[in-house]
Amino acid sequence: MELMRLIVAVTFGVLGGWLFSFFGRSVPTRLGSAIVGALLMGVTMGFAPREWMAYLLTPTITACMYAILTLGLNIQWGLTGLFNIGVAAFFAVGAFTSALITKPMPTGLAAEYIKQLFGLNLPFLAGALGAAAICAVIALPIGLLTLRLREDYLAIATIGIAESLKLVFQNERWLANGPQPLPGIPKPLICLVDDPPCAWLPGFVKELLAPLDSRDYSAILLVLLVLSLMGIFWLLQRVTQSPWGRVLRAIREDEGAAAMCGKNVFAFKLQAFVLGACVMGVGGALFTASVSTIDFGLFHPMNYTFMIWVMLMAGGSGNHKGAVFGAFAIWAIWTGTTFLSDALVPFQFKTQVFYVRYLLVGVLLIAILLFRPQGILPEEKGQS
Amino acid sequence: MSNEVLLEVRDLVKDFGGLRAVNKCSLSVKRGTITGLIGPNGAGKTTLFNLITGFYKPDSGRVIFRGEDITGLPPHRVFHKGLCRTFQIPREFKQMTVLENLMLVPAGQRGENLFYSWFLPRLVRLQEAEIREKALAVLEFVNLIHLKDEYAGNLSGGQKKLLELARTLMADPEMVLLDEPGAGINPTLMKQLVANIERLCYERGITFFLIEHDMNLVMNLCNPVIVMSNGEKLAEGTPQEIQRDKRVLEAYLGSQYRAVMTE
Amino acid sequence: MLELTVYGIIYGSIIALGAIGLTLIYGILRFANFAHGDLMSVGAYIALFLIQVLFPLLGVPQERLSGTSFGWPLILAMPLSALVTALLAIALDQMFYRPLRARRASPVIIAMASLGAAFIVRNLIYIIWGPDKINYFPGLYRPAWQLPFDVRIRPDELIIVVLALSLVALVYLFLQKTKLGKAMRATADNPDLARVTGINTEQVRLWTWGIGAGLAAIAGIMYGVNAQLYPEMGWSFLLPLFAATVLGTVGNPYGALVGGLVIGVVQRVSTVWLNPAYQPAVAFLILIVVLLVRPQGIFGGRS
Amino acid sequence: MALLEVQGIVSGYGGMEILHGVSLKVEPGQIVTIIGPNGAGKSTLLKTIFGLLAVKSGRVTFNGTDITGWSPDRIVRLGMCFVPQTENVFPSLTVQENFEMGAFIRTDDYRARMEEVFTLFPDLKARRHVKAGALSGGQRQMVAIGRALMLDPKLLLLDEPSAGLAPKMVELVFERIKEINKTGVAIVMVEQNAREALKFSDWGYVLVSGENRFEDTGPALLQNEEIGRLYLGG
Repeated sequence: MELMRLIVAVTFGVLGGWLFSFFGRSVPTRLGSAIVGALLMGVTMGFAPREWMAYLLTPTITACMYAILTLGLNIQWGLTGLFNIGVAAFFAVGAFTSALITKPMPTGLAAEYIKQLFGLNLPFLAGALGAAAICAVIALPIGLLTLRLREDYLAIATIGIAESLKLVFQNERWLANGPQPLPGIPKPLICLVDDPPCAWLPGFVKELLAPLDSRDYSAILLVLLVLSLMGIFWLLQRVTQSPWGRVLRAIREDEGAAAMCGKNVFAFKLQAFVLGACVMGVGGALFTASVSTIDFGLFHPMNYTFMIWVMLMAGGSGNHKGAVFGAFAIWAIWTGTTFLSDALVPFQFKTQVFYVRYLLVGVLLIAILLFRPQGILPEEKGQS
Repeated sequence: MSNEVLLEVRDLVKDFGGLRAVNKCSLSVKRGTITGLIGPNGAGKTTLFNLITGFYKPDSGRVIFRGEDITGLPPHRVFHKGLCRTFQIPREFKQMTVLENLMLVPAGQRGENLFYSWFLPRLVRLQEAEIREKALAVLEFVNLIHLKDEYAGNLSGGQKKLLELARTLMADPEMVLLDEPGAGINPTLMKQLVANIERLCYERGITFFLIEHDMNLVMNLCNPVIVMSNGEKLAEGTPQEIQRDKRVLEAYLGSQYRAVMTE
Repeated sequence: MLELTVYGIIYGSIIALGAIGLTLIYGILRFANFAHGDLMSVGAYIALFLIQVLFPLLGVPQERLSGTSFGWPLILAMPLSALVTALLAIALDQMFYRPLRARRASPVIIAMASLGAAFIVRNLIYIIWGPDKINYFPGLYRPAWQLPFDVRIRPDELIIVVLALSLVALVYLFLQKTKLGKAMRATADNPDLARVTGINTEQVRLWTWGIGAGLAAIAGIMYGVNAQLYPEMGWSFLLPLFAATVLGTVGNPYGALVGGLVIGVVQRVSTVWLNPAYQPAVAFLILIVVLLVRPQGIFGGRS
Repeated sequence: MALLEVQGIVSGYGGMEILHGVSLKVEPGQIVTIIGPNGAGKSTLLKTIFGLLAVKSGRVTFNGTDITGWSPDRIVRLGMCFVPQTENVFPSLTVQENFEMGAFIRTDDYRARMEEVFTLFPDLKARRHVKAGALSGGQRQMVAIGRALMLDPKLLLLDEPSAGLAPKMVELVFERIKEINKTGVAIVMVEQNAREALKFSDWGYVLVSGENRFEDTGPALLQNEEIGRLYLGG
C-alpha cells in the first residue's frame, strides 16, 4: 500500500475509533464500539478508490476544525452558561493573527499590493499560540465589562465586537490587506512532503517520508488536524473533569450558591470565557493551514457562529464528546446535502437550495431546543 | 460556653425602595452557641442574613466577625472568613451529583487553578482523594451516603436541606447561618437534623445562628434566642425568658395584645 | 455638522421605531429578541412584494407624489406589510417561544431560539428575493430642498421623520390611554400580579409581538425608502437597536425613542472624524460606554 | 350554602408538602381570619384556593362551583379576588391605572365603580394620578385592595394586609376592610396582627403546621389562652 494511503487509513481508523468510543455506557461497550469504528473507517479509507479519498479528506479536515470551535463554545456555554454569539469573530481573529505571524512581510512589487501590519515568518506553532493570545486579549475586556451584568448583555456585546472587528478588518488596509484577500499564507509542515524534506527531521524519518510528494500534503494536514483536535479535547477534558470544571458547572447551575460556597464567580466566568476564546483562536489558526488566502468575508456568522451553535446544541452541550460528535454529525449532513443538491437540483435553483439548507439549520436549532435540549450525547453524570 | 463574641452586627440598616427592612439592628452571637433568631414574618430576619453574608450591601452599619470588619465583602470572601450559610429554599447544584455538590466546597483546591490541572495533575489527584474522603465522611455524618451518586436535583426537599448543611460542613466553618433548616422537612429528618446540629456544636465547636419558625425546634435547640421585629432586635434571652416575654407575644400577635390581656 | 445632525435624526427615528418594539418585547416577554432586526427586513421585503407584484396586478395607480420618490403603492404597502409582519411574529411566538415559555425555559434559551428564528427568516428572504440589493422604485428621483444653514433634506426624509415621530406618539398614546396599553405596562411591571388581576397575559404577549413587529416592519420600509433593501439589513441594525434599548433602559419605550435618536445622531455626526463605514461600531462603542457607566440605562432606577 | 368551602386540601411547593389537609368555610358577607405561627401555611392556603399552587388532593368550591385546579384568571371571573402580601401594585402605573387594571376583565362601563372605590379610599382620590411606586406602604396596600375591589367581587382574599405597616396605618387599613365588608363583600384574610384582626372577624381559624388547630368566633378565639402559647411553642 502506498504511504499516503496508509497514513490516511490509519488516521481515519484512529479518528473513527475515537468518535465511536463516545457511545456505550461501560468500558467494554466503549471498547467494542471503538474497534468497530476504527475498522469501519480505517478499512474504508484503506481500500476505497482514490477519488473517494479526495472527497472525504477535505470535509474531514474541515470537520476537525469545526469540532475545535465547538469545543471552545462548549467551555463557554456548555460548562459555564455564557452566551457568546461572536464565535466567528474569534475564529477570524485567530486566523488573521496566525497568518501574520507565519507569513513573511511582502517585499518588492508584492509590497505594493499586499499591506499588512507585520509578518514574522515564524513556525505554525507560534502562529497558533499567538492566535490564542490575541483572542484572549480581545475576550478579556468584553468579559470584564459584561460578566457582572445580566446574562444577555454578554451576547449583545459579542455581536458588537464581532461586527466591529469585521469593520476594522475590512477597512484598515494596513492591518491585514483590508478589503483585499490576504494571500501567501504558508502551509505548516509542508516541508515534510517537499524534496528535499525539512532539514530538522532525523534521518530515518526523512527516509520514511521520502515517497510522499507535494500532492500528498492533505494527508499531513489531516494528521495535523486530527492530532490537534484530540490534543485540545484531551486538554479541555482534563480541566473539565478537575475541580476547575466542577466550579464552572456549579456556576452554571446557581451563581449565588456557588458564591456562597466561596467561589469567585466572576473570576471563573472570566477564565472560562477567555479559555473558550483561545480555543476558537487556535481553530482559526488551523483554518489557515488548509487555505493559502483568507479574507474577512469568509468568516460569516452564518457559517462560523450559528453553525457552531447548532453543532453544540445537537451534540450535547456540557459534554465535550457531544461537542465533537455534533460537529462531525452536522458537518456530515451539511456536506452530504451539498453533494445531493449538486447532483439533483437543476442549475437555476442552485442559489435557492443553498439558502434552503441554511434555513433548515435554523429549523434544526429550534427543534433541538424544543424537543431535545440535552442533545444527542447529554452531559455525563459525576464527571469529577 | 465562652463569653467571646464571634459575630457582631452594629446599627445595620437596609432599605428596599420605601421600605426599611432592617432598621438599626444591633445584635451579637457568642462563640459555641446555637443562637436562634425568631420573629414575625417581615421582621427582616432573612434580609439580616443576606447582609451578614454579603448578598446585600447594607445602607449603613457594620458587620464584625471574629473581631474583623467584614461589612460589604462579597459572599465568597465572607465564606473564606469561616462564615457559611444555607438558604431558606435549598439551592443545590441540580445537575451535579450529591458528592460533587460537596467536593466543590473546600477552599484552596489546587485543581481550581488551570495551571495545576494541566501540568501537575498528580498533586490535584492527591488533593481530590483527600476531599473525596472528607466528603464521604460528611455524607456519612448527615446520612446521605447512599445518595452520593444521585443528581442533587432528584433529592427530596428535606434531603436537600441536609445536603446544604453538609455543604457548609465541607468548609470547616467557624460559624454557620441556617435559614429555616426545619421548613418542609419531615419529623424523622428533623430529628436527625437537630441531632446533627447539636453534635456539630458541642463536638466540633461550630457556632450556629439559625432562623426558624418551628418554635418547638427553637425552644429545644437554641440558647439564647434573639427576637426580631420591624427590622430591629426586640429581645434576647433563654427560651424560657423569651416565652414569658410579653413584648414578644405582642410582636407576634399584634399591638393590642396587652390591652386584651389586661381587660 | 448641522446637516449631519438632521440626517442623524432621520436615521435615529428609524432605529427608534425598531428599538421601541425590541424594548417592549424585552420588558414584557423578558428575553433579548435577536430576530428583531430580521423582522425589519421582513417588513421591508413584504412591502417590496406588494409594490412590485401585487399592486400592479390590482391596478393601484403608480404615480409618484410630488417631490417624493414614492406614491400610493408605498403608502398602502406600509400598513399592510406591518400587519403581515405582525402576524408572522405572532406565528413565530406560537410555534417556537410559547412552548419554551410553557416549559419555563430560561430567557437565554428563548433568546437562542430567537437566533434560530432570525436565521430562518433571513434565509427565507434570501430564497425568495436573492442576495442582491434592491430599490423600491428604480430610477431614483430624489430632489432635495435647500433649508437654512446649508441643510439639504429630501421630502422623503422629512416624511420619514414625521411619520416615525407620529408613530412614536401613537404608541405613547396607546400605552398611556388604552386598556390594552396599560395592561402591557402592567405585565412588564409584574407578570405574576397581572395574571392574578385577571389580565390575560398571553393575549398581552400577542399584542406586544404584533405592535413590536409592526413597528419594525415600518422601520424596515423607511430604511428601504431611504437606502436599499438587502437580506442582511436587519442583522446590521441589531447593534444600534440594542444600543438604543440599553441606553434608554430595557423595557422603557420612551427611553428607546431617546436612545434611538441619540444613537442615530452620534453615528451620523461621528462621520466628521471617522470613516463612515465605522458607524455600527460607534453604536457598539456607545453601548460599551453605557455598560461601563450606567448599565441600567438613562431612565433606570437603582436595580 | 357557603360562599367558599375548602375541604381537606393538600398542597405545597415543589417536593415540599406544606398543607396536610386543611378545611375552611366562609358564608356570604363574613370576615374570616386565618392566624397561626409563621410557617403554618397560611399564605400557602390562600394561594392554593386562588389556583396559584396546585391542589394535590381535596376540593375547593366557590359559590356552588367546584373550582379545584382552576387557573386564577378563571377564578377571578367568578368574583373572587386576591391581594398578595408583597409586590401587589403595578409601580409604574398611576393609582387610577392600577384600578383600571383591576377592572381588566370587565367589558361594561366601570367608571361608576371606580368612583365608589375612591370614596372608600379618600386619601387615594387626591393621588389618583400619582404612580403607585411613589406611594407609602399603607397607601400601596389600599391601592392593592382597591384594585381587587374594582371587579365588585363576592369574596376578597387578603394576604397579611397589615404586614410592614406603621401601627397607625394598620388601624386605617383595618377600618377600610370593615367598611368594604359592610358593602357586602366577604373577606378571608391571613393576619399576623391576630388580636386586632380577630376583634372584628366573624370567624377565625388557627392554622398550625399545615393543619387546622382551632376554629371559633373571633372574640372566642381572643379569649383562648392556648393560642398565645402556640406562637411561642409552649
